Amino acid sequence: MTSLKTPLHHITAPAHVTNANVIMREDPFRGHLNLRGNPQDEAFTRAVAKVLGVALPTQPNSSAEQGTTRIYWLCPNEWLLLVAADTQAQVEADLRDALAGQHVAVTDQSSGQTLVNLSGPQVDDLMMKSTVYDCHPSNLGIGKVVQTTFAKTGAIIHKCADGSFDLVIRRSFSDYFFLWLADASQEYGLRVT
Amino acid sequence: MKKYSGFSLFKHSLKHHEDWQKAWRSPRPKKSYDVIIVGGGGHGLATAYYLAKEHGITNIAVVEKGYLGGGNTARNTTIVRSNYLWDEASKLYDHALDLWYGLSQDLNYNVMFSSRGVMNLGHNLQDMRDIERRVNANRLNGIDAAVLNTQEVKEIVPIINDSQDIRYPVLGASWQKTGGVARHDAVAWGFARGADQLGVDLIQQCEVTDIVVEQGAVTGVQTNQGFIGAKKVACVTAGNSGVVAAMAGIRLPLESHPLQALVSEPIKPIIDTVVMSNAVHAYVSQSDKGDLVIGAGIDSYNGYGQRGSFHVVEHTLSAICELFPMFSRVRMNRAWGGVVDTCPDACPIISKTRVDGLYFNCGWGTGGFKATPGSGHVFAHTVAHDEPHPLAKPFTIDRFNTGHLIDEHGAAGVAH
Amino acid sequence: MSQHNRLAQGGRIDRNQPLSFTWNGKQYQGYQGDTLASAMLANGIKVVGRSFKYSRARGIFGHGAEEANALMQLGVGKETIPNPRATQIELFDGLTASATNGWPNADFDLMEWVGKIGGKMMPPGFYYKTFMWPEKMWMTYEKFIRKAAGYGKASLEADPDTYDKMNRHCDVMIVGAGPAGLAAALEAGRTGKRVILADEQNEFGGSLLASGQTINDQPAVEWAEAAAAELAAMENVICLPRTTVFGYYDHNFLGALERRTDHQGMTAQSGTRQRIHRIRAHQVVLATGAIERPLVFANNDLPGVMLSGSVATYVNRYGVVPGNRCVVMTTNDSGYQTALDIVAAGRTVVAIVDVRHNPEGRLVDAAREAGITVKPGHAIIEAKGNKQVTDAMVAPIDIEGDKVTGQPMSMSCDLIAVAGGWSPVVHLSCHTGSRPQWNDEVAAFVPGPTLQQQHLAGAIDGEYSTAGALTAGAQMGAKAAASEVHNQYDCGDESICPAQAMYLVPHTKPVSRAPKQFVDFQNDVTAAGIELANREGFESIEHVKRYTAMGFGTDQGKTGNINGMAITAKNLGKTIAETGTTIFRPAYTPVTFGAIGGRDIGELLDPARHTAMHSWHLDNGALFENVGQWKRPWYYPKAGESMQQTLNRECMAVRRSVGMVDASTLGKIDIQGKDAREFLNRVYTNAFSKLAPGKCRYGLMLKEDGMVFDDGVTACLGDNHFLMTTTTGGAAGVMSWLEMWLQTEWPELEVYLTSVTDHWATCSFSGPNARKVLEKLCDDVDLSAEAFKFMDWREGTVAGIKARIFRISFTGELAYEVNVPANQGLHMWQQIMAAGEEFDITPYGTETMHVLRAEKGYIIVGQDTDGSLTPQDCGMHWVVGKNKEFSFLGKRSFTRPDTSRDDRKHLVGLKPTDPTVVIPEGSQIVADPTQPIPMDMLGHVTSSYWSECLGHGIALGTVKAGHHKTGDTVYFPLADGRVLAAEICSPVFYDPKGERHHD
Amino acid sequence: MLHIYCPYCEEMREEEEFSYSGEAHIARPLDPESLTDAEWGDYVFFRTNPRGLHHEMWNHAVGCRRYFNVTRNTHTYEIYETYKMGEQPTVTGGKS
Ligand SMILES: Cc1cc2nc3c(=O)[nH]c(=O)nc-3n(C[C@H](O)[C@H](O)[C@H](O)COP(=O)(O)OP(=O)(O)OC[C@H]3O[C@@H](n4cnc5c(N)ncnc54)[C@H](O)[C@@H]3O)c2cc1C
Ligand SMILES: NC(=O)c1ccc[n+]([C@@H]2O[C@H](COP(=O)([O-])OP(=O)(O)OC[C@H]3O[C@@H](n4cnc5c(N)ncnc54)[C@H](O)[C@@H]3O)[C@@H](O)[C@H]2O)c1
Ligand SMILES: Cc1cc2nc3c(=O)[nH]c(=O)nc-3n(C[C@H](O)[C@H](O)[C@H](O)COP(=O)(O)O)c2cc1C
Ligand SMILES: [Zn+2]
Repeated sequence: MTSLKTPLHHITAPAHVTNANVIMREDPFRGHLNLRGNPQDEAFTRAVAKVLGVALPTQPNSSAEQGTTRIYWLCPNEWLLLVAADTQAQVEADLRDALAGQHVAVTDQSSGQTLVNLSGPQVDDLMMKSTVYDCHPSNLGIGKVVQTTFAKTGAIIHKCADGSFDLVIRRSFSDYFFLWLADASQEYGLRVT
Repeated sequence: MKKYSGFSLFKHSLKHHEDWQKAWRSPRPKKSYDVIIVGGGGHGLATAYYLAKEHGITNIAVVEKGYLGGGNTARNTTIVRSNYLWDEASKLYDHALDLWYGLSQDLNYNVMFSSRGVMNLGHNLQDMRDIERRVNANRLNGIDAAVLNTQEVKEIVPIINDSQDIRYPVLGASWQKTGGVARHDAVAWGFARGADQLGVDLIQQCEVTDIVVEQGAVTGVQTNQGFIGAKKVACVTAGNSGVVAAMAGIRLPLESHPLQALVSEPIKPIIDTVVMSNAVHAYVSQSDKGDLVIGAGIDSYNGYGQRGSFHVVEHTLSAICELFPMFSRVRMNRAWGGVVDTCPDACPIISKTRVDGLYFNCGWGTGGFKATPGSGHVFAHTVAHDEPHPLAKPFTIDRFNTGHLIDEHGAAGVAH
Repeated sequence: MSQHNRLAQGGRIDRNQPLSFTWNGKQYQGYQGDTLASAMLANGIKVVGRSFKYSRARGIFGHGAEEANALMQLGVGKETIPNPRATQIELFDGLTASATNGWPNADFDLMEWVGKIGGKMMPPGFYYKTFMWPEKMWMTYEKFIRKAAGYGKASLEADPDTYDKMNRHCDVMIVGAGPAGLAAALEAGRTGKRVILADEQNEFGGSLLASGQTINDQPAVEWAEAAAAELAAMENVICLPRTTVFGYYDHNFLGALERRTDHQGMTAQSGTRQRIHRIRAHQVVLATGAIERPLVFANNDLPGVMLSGSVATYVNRYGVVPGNRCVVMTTNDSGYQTALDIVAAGRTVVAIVDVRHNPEGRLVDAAREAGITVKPGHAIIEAKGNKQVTDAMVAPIDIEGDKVTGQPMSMSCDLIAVAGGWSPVVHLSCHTGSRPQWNDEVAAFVPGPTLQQQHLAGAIDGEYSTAGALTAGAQMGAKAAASEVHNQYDCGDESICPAQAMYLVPHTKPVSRAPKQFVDFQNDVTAAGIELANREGFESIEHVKRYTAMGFGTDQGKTGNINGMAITAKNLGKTIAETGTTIFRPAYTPVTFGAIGGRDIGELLDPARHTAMHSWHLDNGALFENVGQWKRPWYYPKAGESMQQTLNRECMAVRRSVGMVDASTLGKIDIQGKDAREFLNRVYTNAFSKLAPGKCRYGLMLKEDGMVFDDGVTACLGDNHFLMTTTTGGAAGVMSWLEMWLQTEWPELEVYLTSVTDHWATCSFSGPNARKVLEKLCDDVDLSAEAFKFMDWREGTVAGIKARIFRISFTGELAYEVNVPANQGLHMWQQIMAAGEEFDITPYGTETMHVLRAEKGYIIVGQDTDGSLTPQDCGMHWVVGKNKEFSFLGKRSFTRPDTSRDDRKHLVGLKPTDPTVVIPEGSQIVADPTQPIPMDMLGHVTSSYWSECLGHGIALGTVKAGHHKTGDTVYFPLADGRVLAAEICSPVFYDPKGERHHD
Repeated sequence: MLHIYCPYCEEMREEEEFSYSGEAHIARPLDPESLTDAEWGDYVFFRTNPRGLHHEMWNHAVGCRRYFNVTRNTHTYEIYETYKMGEQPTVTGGKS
C-alpha cells in the first residue's frame, strides 16, 4: 500500500559507507499490539497462548518467539506483541474474541512505533553511548528485553540471537532517534539498509 | 566594636594586623534568653540583627548546629531580584531589595551587593507571555522591570547565542536592572557582626535536638550543649525546617530537596550580568573572583545529603554550552549541593504556629538568599509583636488550609 | 635557548622526537613524552605566572594534579583554554602557551609593586572592611577588582570541538594505575570479571614511572610496562589512560573524563576531543596515591622552590634537573631519595636539611655515603631571592619543630626541594559524604567510613612502601572480584626512619611579621592570613577557608589545605583531627563544561517530536512553534504576507469555507476495562456514567488543590472502552497522574491505560464546508447533521482508510477530526487537502487555532490558566458534576475559605473600546488607570488577538470578581505609556448560541 | 546517582529511568467532604519530610511504568528496600 509511511521513511541515509561498523535496518509495518491482562489468571494466559501459538513470557524482561510472532514482556501485566505486517487487526480481533469478558486490554500501536535493528562490529559501543542500560552480554543476554533510555528518549531493547539489537522506538521521536544515531555512529561508520 | 574602613585597614597594617578584634564573640550559652533563633544562616542572623536593632530585644541567642552561614547561605548562586509575579511576593522581595541598597553601610560590612542586573530569558511563546505579564505587574507595583527583545538581550550579553535556528532560541527576556548578586558569606558575617555588636549571643556547633513545649507554649530548646530556656523560639532552619518542626510535633508543607550549583575556574571578566533561563534550565553569573557561578536544577527526590545526582549537572551544562558556546572549553572546578525547603506554592512561610511563642520562617526553597534582609526584617517584627508584619501576613501557614496560595511556580520556575 | 636543564639520558622522553612550542611568544624545544612543565623546566623557564592578589612571581612547583602555580593560557583564538596546568599538559608540536596574569608580562610585572606596597593593606577579607563609601562607588571598585581577579581568558568564539559520553558498567572499577592500582587490576582481571582501570596520566605506572626501585627483581618501570601490557591484552579489562575520575557519586557511580586528543593538538582532527565515561561499578578500588605536602616557610613561593617528589619525577621521568644547586628540606626519608637522584644526575646537593634531630637508616646512610651534607634538626626558615631562589636560610630548630634555636645560615642555591610528608588522595572517597579521618601514625587524613562498595589500596590508605602498595592492591583487587590473591611482591629493602609531622616552619620573627609564609599559592593565603582569620573569630575550618579563600583555587588546596588546617589547629589549641578538613567535592581536577554537556547540545539538546505530517508542513512553508517537545506548525505564510495577514487568511478560510490543522500532538490515552467510567468520574470534574458509545464529552481535570490542570475530550468507544485526549504539553503528565491513581489508590478498579498518542494521526478540519469535504472521502458513514451530531464519533472509511471520525470542534465551526493510524497520516492529510481543494481548504497553524478558539471563549490550559484557577473561576461551572457519588479529584478544595470566595479572579472576555486595538497579552488590568504606582491590579490579559471575522480585537483575561463586572470598563496601562481600555464581556465572542458547530 | 531495584522488573536500574513521586503511604481520605479544611490541607500539602528513613514512591517511568515504594535514607541516600504497591515496608524506624 503506497499510503503507508513508516516513521523513518524520509531519513536520508548517509552516502554509501565502505567501512560501516554500525548497520541500521528498519523492520517496517510490523503489527504492534499492546496487551494487558493478569498473568496469574490461567483463563487469560491460556486464551492468549491459543491465539498466538506461544505462551506469554511472564519472567521480567523476557521474550518469546514463534514464527513471525514475538512477545516482549513489558511489565507484570503488559506485553508487546509483534506480529506480521497487516495481521494486527486480525490478531486483535482474535484476542478480543478469545478474551471476551475478561479484564484485559488490547491496543493497536502499529503506527505509533517502529522496529529498528542495530548490528555491526561496533554496535556495542554505540549502545554504550546511547543508553544507560548495561547492554553487555552478561547482563543483556540473548532474548532479553528491557525498556530503558535511549539518549534523551526511551526504547524497548531486545537482544537478538545474532548479537544485534532490536529496538522499538516511538514514532514522534524517530527523527530525533536517527539524528542521535547518525551522530553517535559517525566515528564507526553507519550504513542504513 | 571598631568601625571598619580603609583608614582602619591602614592603621592595622602598621601593626601587622595583630590588633584586630573578633568580628563576633563565641560565648557560652546563657541559661535562658528572651528569644532563641534556631539557625544561623543569613535569615536567622538578619532576624537577630533587626530584633535587636529595631525592636530593642537584645537578650537573644542564635544557635547554629554548624558554622554561621554554612547552610544554604553558603551554597547559593546569590541572585538578588524582586521581579516576582504576585503582589504579595513581589512586595516582600522588593522590601528586601530596598534593604540591600545601603546594607553594607548599615552593617559597616561590605556585602558586595553588585546591582549588575538580572535577566530571565524566554524561549517559547508562553515564556514570553509570562514575561510580559510579570513585567507589567512589576511595573505597576513600582518594581524595576522591562521586557527585552532578542537584540536587546544581545546588547547586554554580547556572548549569548542569539541564533534563532537553535532548539530553544532566545526570544526575549525580562530584565531587572536593579537586581544583581552579593557576596553570600559577607551577608551572613555582616549580620552576625552587627547582631553580636548589639549583644546577641551567636552560639555555633550547637544543634537543637528538641523544642520543649509545655502547655502549648514553648519554654526552650534542648541542644547538644544542654537545655537553653526561651520565651520565644524562632526557627529559621531552611532545609531542616521539617526536622525541627517535628521536634514540636508540627508538620510543615515542605519537602527538602538537593539543589546543586557549580563554579568554573576563575577567568577574566566575560559576563557582566546575571542570566537565567528556566526553560532550558541554566543560571549563570560571574563572581568577583572570576569563576562562573552556575545553578543547576533541583533533584526530584527528598535529600538532606547536600549533594545531588550527576545527570542534573549534565543537563545544566549542556544548556549552558547551548546558550554560551564559548563556555564549552571552560572547566568546572567544583560542584556542590544545598538542601532547599520547597513549598507547594514556591513561596515562603513566615508564621506563628499553634504552639505559643514558636515561630517559623522557612520554605524559601530555591530562592531565599535575595530575601535575606527583608526576611529577617519582617520576621523580627512577627516575633517581636507576636503578630505578622503586614508584608508577611499573606505568608502564614494557614494558607494551606484556606487555599490562599500564592503560586509563584508558573512565572518563576525554579525561583532563584 | 637550549634545553640546558635536560639530562643527556634517562627518562621516558624520546630525544629523537623534538617538539617545538611557544611560551609567552618565544619558541622553545622539548621532546615527545614531555609535559609542558618538564619542557619549560628543561629550558630553564622560571617564572610561569603571577599570583592573583600580590602579583608575586611564581614558578612550577609540582608535577601533576597538585600544581597550583603553573596555570596556562593554552592556545589562541577559538581553541584557547584558560587555566590548564603546565604539569598536566602533554607537549605536542606547535603548542602555544602564555601566562594568565602579569602586566606587561609575567616575568616583568608592574602589578608586583602594587602587591608589594599595597599588600600590607590586603589581609584576608580586606574588601569586607572597605570600599563602602560612597555607596554608589562600589560598582566602580568592583570593576577594578574583577579585572584584577581571574586567571585565563575564555574564548569569545564557539568551541570548535565536540565531546561525547559512554555509559559503562563493571564489576570492579579501579581508580589509579600506580603499583596499587595495577596490582589490583591484575588480580581482578584474571578472574574474568569486568574491570575498568583508569589513570589520569598518559601512561600507567603512577609513581613507578619515576622510581629507581625494583619489583620482584625487575626495574619498577619495566614491571609497570609489563603489567600494563598484560592488562591491555585482557578482553575483560578496559584500560583508560589519560582518564581522570573526577567524581564519585552515590551508589558507586563514577564520572571519568578521558582526554582523547589533547596530547595531539588543541582540537581533535576527527571524532570527539574528550569523552566522559559514566561508570556504574559494583565494587570500587581507590588507588589514587598520595600527594606530597610542602612546608610553609617564609618566601616559600619563590620560583625554584619545588616539591621534592616532583623534582625527583622531573629528573627520573623527564630527564630534567630543575636546578644546579639544590637544598632539600625534608621531614621524612623521601627527601633523601630526591637528593640521591639529583646527585646521580650530576648536580649538586648543597645540603639535606632534615627537621628530624636524629634521622638514621638506609637512605640517610646512602646520602652520607654519597657525600651529601645532612643537617639534622634544621629547617629552611626562609628563601631569599628576587623572582627566583638564590639562597636558603637554614636554622636549627627545637625538637618539636616550633622554634628557631640558633642563628640562621645562608646557603646559596637555585633550587629548594621540600618534602613535608604525604597527603593521601582522599578526594573521591569524600564525594559521597564520607569524612576523612586523621591517622596519627601517618600524620595524614585517610578515607573514613563510607556506604559505598569501596576498597582502598596503597598510598591513599597511608601505605607508602611500594611492596605495601602492591600487596594491598593485590588484596583489594582480589577482594573486589571476590577471589583469592594470586601475585606476591618483593621490592627489596624499603625500611625507613619515622617521619616527623611538620607544617609551619618557625621563623625568627612571629608569623605576623615574618616575610610571607604561603599556605595556598593560588589565592595568596599565608600563615599570617590564617592567624588573622582565627584572631577575628573565624574558627571553624570552613570559616577559615571562606574568609581566606584557602583551597578555593583550581587546585582545590591539594597541597595547601592540610597545612592550613594544621596551622588553624595550632592557633586554636586544637588537634588537627578536631579541626577537621573542609569538604572535598567534585571535580577532582577541573572538567571541561563541553564534556559534561556531551552531545546534548544543538539539535540534540532536547528531542524534537514530529507528527506524521511533518514533512508536508515543511514542504508547505510552515513556521513552527515549540509546544513542549513538539514542533507544531505555527502558521503558513505565503510569499509577501505579514504574520497578521496570514492569520487573517487562515482564520477567514475556516470561518467561510474550510481549514485544517494537524492535531496529532494532542495526548491520547486508550482506556479499557469495566471500571473505566468510574475511573473517569473520579479524575474528571464531570460525569461520564452515561456517556454512550459513539459519543464524546469534554472534561476538566484538577489537581487535589482544586485548580485546573488539564482538559480534553473523551470519546466512548465501547461500553468499557474510552479514548481520552489531553493537551499537547500535558500528555505525559496526565498519563503518569492517571497511572498513579490507578496503581496506588485504586488498584481495585479494572482499568488499563495505554498511551496511543503516537499511533494516531489527527487531521482536524473545520468550517462550513467541512462536511462537503468529508462527503467526498467517506461514503460509509451517514454524515447528515441528524445522524452524526456534534460531539458524536463514528468509525468509517475515509479516503479508503479505516478511520475514527470525531465531530468535535475547537473553532466553533462544523468540524471533524479524522484519526487514522499514523502510518497513513500523511496520506490522509494529502487526501483531505486534495478533496478540499475546490473549497480552498487552507492549512492553519496553532496561532490561527488560538484565535478561532478565543473567538469562542475556549480556554487553553497553561495560557489562560496558571494553576491558580478553579473551574468556577474559569466560568466553567457547567462542567463540574454536582451530584457525582465519588468526591472527584480536587473537589473538596472548592469549599475551602479562599477557593469558595465569590470575588476571586475570574476568566472573562475583554472587548477593546477601540475596536482596532489588540491589547498586548500579559497586560495588567486596572480599574483606575490614574492611580499612582503601586496600582491595584485586577488581573491580566491571558489571550489576545485580532479577530478578522469580527473586525475587532478580542481578549480573554482574569479579572477580580470579573463574573460580576460584565459591562464594566477596565484599563491596561502599557509600558510605553499608552492606556488601553476594554469592556468586560462574555468570553464567547463568536456565535454565542453555538449554532454553527451544531449545524 | 541512585541505583534502584525495580520490584517489577526485578533488577537494578539507573536513576535516569525513574521519576520520584513523593512520600508513600499517604492514603486519600475516603470521604473528603467530611474533613475539616485543616485535615484536607494536611492531606494535600503537609509532608513528614524526615531526615533519615523515608518511605517514598518512585515510578519506573522509562521502564515498566509501575509505581512502587522505596525505603531510603534521605541523609545517606542508602536504599534499604524497594517493595511493590500495596505492600508494607519491613525496614521502619531505628535507622537514620
Ligand atoms: C544551589 C543553591 C542555589 C541557590 N540560588 C539562589 C539564588 O540564586 N538566589 C536566591 O535568592 N536564593 C538561592 N538559593 C536559596 C537560598 O540559598 C536560601 O533560600 C537561603 O540562603 C536560605 O537562608 P536561610 O538563612 O534561611 O537558610 P540557611 O542558610 O540554610 O540557614 C539555616 C541554618 O539552620 C541551621 N540548622 C538547621 N537545623 C538546625 C538545628 N537543629 N539546630 C541548629 N541549627 C540548625 C543550619 O545549619 C543552617 O546554618 C539557592 C540555594 C541553593 C542550595
Ligand atoms: N617515599 C614515600 O614516602 C612515598 C610516599 C607516598 C607514596 N610513595 C610511593 O607511591 C607508591 C604508592 O602507590 P599507589 O599506587 O598508591 O600510588 P601512585 O601515586 O603510584 O599512583 C596513583 C595513581 O593514581 C592516579 N590518580 C589519582 N587520582 C586519580 C583520579 N582521580 N583519576 C584517575 N587517576 C588518578 C595518579 O595519576 C597516579 O598515577 C609507592 O610506590 C610508594 O613507594 C612513596
Ligand atoms: C557564589 C559562590 C561562589 C563560589 N566560588 C567558589 C570558588 O571559586 N572555588 C571553590 O572552590 N568553591 C567555590 N564555591 C563553593 C564552596 O567552596 C562550597 O562548595 C560551597 O560553599 C558549599 O560548601 P561545601 O562544599 O563545604 O559543602 C562557591 C560557592 C558559592 C556559593
Ligand atoms: Zn520496572
